[in-house]
Amino acid sequence: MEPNIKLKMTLPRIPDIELVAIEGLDRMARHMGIPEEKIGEAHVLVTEAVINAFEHSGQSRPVVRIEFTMNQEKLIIFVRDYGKGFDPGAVEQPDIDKKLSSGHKRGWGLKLMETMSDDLLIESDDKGTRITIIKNLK
Amino acid sequence: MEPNIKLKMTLPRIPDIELVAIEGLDRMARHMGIPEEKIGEAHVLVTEAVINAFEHSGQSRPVVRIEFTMNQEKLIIFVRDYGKGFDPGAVEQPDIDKKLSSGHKRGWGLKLMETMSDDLLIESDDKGTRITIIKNLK
Amino acid sequence: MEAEFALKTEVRGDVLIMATSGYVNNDGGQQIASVFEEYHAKGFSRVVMDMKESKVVNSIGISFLIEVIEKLNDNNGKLIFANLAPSIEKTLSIMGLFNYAAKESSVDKALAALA
Amino acid sequence: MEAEFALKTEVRGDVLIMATSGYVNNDGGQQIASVFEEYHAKGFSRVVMDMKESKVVNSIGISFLIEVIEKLNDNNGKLIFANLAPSIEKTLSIMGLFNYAAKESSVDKALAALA
Ligand SMILES: Nc1ncnc2c1ncn2[C@@H]1O[C@H](COP(=O)(O)OP(=O)(O)O)[C@@H](O)[C@H]1O
Ligand SMILES: Nc1ncnc2c1ncn2[C@@H]1O[C@H](COP(=O)(O)OP(=O)(O)O)[C@@H](O)[C@H]1O
Repeated sequence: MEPNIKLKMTLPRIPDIELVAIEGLDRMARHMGIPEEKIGEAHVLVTEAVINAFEHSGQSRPVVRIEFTMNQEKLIIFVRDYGKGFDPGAVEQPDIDKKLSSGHKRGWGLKLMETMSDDLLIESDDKGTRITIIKNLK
Repeated sequence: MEPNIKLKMTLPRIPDIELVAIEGLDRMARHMGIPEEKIGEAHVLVTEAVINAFEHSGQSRPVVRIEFTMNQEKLIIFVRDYGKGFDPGAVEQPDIDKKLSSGHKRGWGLKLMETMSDDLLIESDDKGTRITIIKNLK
Repeated sequence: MEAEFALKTEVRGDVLIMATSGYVNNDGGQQIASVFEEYHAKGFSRVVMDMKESKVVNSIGISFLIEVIEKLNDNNGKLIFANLAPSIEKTLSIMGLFNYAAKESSVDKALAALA
Repeated sequence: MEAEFALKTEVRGDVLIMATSGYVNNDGGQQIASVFEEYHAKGFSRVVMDMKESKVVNSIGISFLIEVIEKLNDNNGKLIFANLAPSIEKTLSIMGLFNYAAKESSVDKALAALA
């Protein structure tokens, strides 16, 4: 069996930098022959995790680390910021009916990550947040 | 003045992975408003350095580290492998007249890097090779 | 690699067709909302969102579509998505947008559904 | 992002036009050399390399063009590059390829130069 392949990046905060992580993921996935449908879902996981890490972390000169570990069966995405952290349990579940009449339309990232992943672990404290996402590829 | 921005990657050995580094460089350069012509030349520097690091390093499970540091004036590209190293002084200068009648058409990477960069430093020993490339962007 | 966001608009009868290309990010979502607003103010209330040339979206960009749906709901309007990539369709579905908007596999089918 | 390498060929009179798209890497260079070889064996000795759709090359890919030039030299053939991106032009220039091959800003101009 092909062993794990691994790609690590430390990203600067510039517009659309999450697309660089996606490009790396795409090359790995194509090399491993992963179905397009799984790759598309992994895009969502990466995009939402990286955007959150930059946007909510409250670092003055933010960097975000991302690591992909992939084999034929599984993709593990690890995203880390060095920001202020948060309590995932305290985040309200978004609901389209309420959003329609609310001024706050956002708040979908965590829900998308939870639904599209096979496992999601959030570790967060005042030193920052680490998100580990498992996505089955079969 | 806009401070330095920095992007780091640790790349796995898969086909065309150098294009992921180029994608990162492109996003940084576009954000900083770097002229297309300079970006194109930086592509060559990245491509040749990454290919060499994978191809000649002789590692059984090779990884290559690359770091970009960019401001309005300058790009610094740092590429590191953990391979067997080489003696840059012992590398023969390629010459098109000789290549035409030779069976060995390759051997252009270092010359391209030297010519397109503003400064190039190679440190190499039996623990691997580090190449530091400076490219002026003005 | 996904391209920069761009938006093209076309009017067919009383239907507004907005066709995205590239990454639907925050800016992209804002553009969609403000172009829609312009036409909505002129009375358009039937909209086709053609996303054929977009392969990547983010939830911030898509949240602007909730604004579009809200305004259409206020005057019996209708939004139909067309040409959705599977992962975008899944994103919109998780967000519950198909409770308030339809989807079709092509712009022609979307136009037929509105006719 | 640069696309995968692809090669299209076209024959105009006794001129072979090869048009690349995407990243000219090792595989790409090999494809160019072997398609050229096929036509060369049939007697083609005038070649236009249209590189309009390639923005990135590497030195391994390009080194296969030295092979093409060598074979053309052997029977008074001629190679003209067309539509080179500035950084590719610089790469070929550093390698000294323009001592043995010409360049033009379009395929039409290259064909005119061969006529
Ligand atoms: N990396 C993070 N650091 C700090 N807070 C976070 C992080 N990720 C998410 N959060 C918190 O969780 C909330 C919900 O995030 P999410 O569901 O992605 O929606 P949105 O980003 O649109 O608010 C955010 O508003 C933020 O308060
Ligand atoms: N990172 C490296 N590790 C070990 N050897 C290297 C490295 N980079 C270059 N070399 C040596 O220098 C030679 C010349 O490299 P280069 O000019 O790029 O041409 P090519 O890669 O086509 O041989 C290589 O053949 C190799 O022996």
